[in-house]
Amino acid sequence: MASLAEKRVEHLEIVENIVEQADAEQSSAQPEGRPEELRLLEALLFASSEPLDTASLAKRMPEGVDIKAALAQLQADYAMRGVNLVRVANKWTFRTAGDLAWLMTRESTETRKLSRAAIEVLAIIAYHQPVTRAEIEEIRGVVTSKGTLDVLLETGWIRPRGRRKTPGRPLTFGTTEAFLSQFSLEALGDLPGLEELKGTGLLDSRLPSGFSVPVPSDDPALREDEDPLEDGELELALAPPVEPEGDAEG
Amino acid sequence: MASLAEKRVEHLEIVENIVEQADAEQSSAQPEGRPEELRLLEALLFASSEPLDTASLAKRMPEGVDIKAALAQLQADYAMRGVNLVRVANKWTFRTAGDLAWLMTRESTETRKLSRAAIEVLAIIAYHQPVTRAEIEEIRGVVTSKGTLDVLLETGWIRPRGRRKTPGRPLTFGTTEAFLSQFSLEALGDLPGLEELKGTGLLDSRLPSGFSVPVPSDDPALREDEDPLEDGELELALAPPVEPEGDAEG
Amino acid sequence: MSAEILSFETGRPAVAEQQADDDVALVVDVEGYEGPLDLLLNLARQQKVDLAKISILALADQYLAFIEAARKIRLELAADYLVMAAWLAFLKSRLLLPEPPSEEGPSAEEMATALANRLRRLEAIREAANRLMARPQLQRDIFTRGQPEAIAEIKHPKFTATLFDLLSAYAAQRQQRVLATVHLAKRTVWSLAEARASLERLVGVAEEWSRLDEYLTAYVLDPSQRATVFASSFAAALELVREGTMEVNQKQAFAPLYFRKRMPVAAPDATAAPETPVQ
Repeated sequence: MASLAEKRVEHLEIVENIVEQADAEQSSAQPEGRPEELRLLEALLFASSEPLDTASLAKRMPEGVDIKAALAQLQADYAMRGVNLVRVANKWTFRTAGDLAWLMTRESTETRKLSRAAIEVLAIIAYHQPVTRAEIEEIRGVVTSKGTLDVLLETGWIRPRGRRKTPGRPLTFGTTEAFLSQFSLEALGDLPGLEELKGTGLLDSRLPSGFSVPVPSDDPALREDEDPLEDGELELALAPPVEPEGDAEG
Repeated sequence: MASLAEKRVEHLEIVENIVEQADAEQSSAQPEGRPEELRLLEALLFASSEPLDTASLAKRMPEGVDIKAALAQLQADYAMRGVNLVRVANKWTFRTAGDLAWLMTRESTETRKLSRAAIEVLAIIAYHQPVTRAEIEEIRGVVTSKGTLDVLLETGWIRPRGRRKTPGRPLTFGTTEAFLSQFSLEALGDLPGLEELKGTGLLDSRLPSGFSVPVPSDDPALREDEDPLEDGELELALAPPVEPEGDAEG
Repeated sequence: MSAEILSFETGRPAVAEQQADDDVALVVDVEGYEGPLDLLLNLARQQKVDLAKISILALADQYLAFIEAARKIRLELAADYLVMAAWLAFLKSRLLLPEPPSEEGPSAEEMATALANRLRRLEAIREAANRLMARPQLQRDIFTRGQPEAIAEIKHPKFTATLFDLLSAYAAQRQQRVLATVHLAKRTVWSLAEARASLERLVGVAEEWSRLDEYLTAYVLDPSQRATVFASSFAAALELVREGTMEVNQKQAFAPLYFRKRMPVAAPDATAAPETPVQ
């Protein structure tokens, strides 16, 4: 694990890149003549606890504002600050800077630690989705206890997304937006080490089915070998109700 | 793996270094060399679920930071932004700028069906305009509730257009352009007359011979028996704003 | 899976430490990794070579030795572990013996490679899991706005009504009103009740046979009402006859209709208000 000092250096490097990019795009970014749209964006994003996508931002902003450029500028403005503008699950939100975690411990609510089994199952779902319980067990070489999946469902980070078109029609699992949000991932492609895993072919866990696609995807659109869940099945599988963000920590 | 306590110490050291540096450079507080304590304050205030007073900020911040000066600096930094640092009851918190309150509202339209009574009154106003409330009641044979007219005024499809030159000088009502556009009428004269209504079966063909349907006109010019509304009366007639909910139906 | 789960976090036959304890075999899986594949992976790590180059033969020996050690101290093993042991013993024998010429199914080499791949895959996913969990996490390392400001919702009602609604409401309203007015203002129909009340008054004075139509024409001023008056009166007359307060007489069809008061047997209550419902 990287030390905190290293992390901070990393953070600064990222920040410098962002700032350079933004400066290149908008050479005349003087603080006084700060465009009003930045104030508006700031206010909207700051006020909300939920990440907002560009479409809903555009809906609230005056006509004709280049939302993407304004977001890039705002991201640069805040890159050096204690609060950063980040993109998670393709939505924008302000969050405290990652290197200040030590300062924020008191804000931290009771965090439940996931068991190693749960972490492993979560990783398998994230990297191999859509994936069935049998496939998870094939990778781990052990039966997954019901409790492990329940705990993960309760976090709101995974969801049953369909049924595999194989005998027994087992549920397929995938990750949610809350998962991306929890781990500050813009998209599933940003999963750490995904490229290496793809390279080794180790992602191809699928039992021979003729449909194997060795790239994880949380695209809600079902794959060819997936059937939709029936009405009401989702509620059953997901109960109890999960808060969209917030208390879903590990 | 380092314990949390160790982490915290490590961090404090890093931070102290940074703070020392910042102190050394403090005289020249250019945006790049922004003192670390401002980042810390920013993050704390952003994430806190309630406004914080200087004492509790001081408790969380590294030793030796001049909290008041830092807060003043931060307040200045944010003064022009969409989010301001404000002091409420001696506690500090971020709030969206007061002039952006409009941004913090979401306007939505909700579709509502007009009550039967309202449609009847509307139809009578359309055919018999300019018409007073008493005349509407005469035609309908029932007292019209205030709420019904209020709802119709809220639709923007009717308007008070003058006052009848009779004792009590009652308001006369007529339809608006919005009425025409709602019902896809090019002109009010396109409303079907007696024969057409009979032809469509809406009117019984065996009605007594004296029965007539007026030829409607929404000519804004006042009739002989109408006085103009006085200045400001229009607003009065339209006020008070009608609560969207509830008893506004006749 | 059975309740007895072994901990193979170290992969060592940590059994030695357990020997001092009584025979009840239980090593709880503290860290949550479990199962024979996990044990194999931990044993493989002891070979300190790339998993791709691991000696499956050596690994099988290690595993079997571990199981043997566990059995010696009567450590209760979950069935999974024994199944794996049996499979590894089989694989080992296949690897040691020369391949039979026409073997169906995978060769021993292929089976060994498949096992090595499974181990690599498990190791890779664990590495990925570690990297995932090392990322700054929400509400643990990084935080969202603590006091989100609610967005106030202003609802604008949008009213709906169609031209059909409008016209049908208007037509129904006007029509209903017009018909109601007609009813109240001028009645063109002489109701049975009215006819009966009139007849009863007439019968009171008509002790002799009298022509019904004489009275009626005298009574009714508006000739347009003749028909309805006559019809209602006739119906009312029949009713009074049935009740026994009146007699009627007619010589032949279309001849004048005569009536008179019926001589009372008992005292009929001729003044009773008509109760018959109208029409």
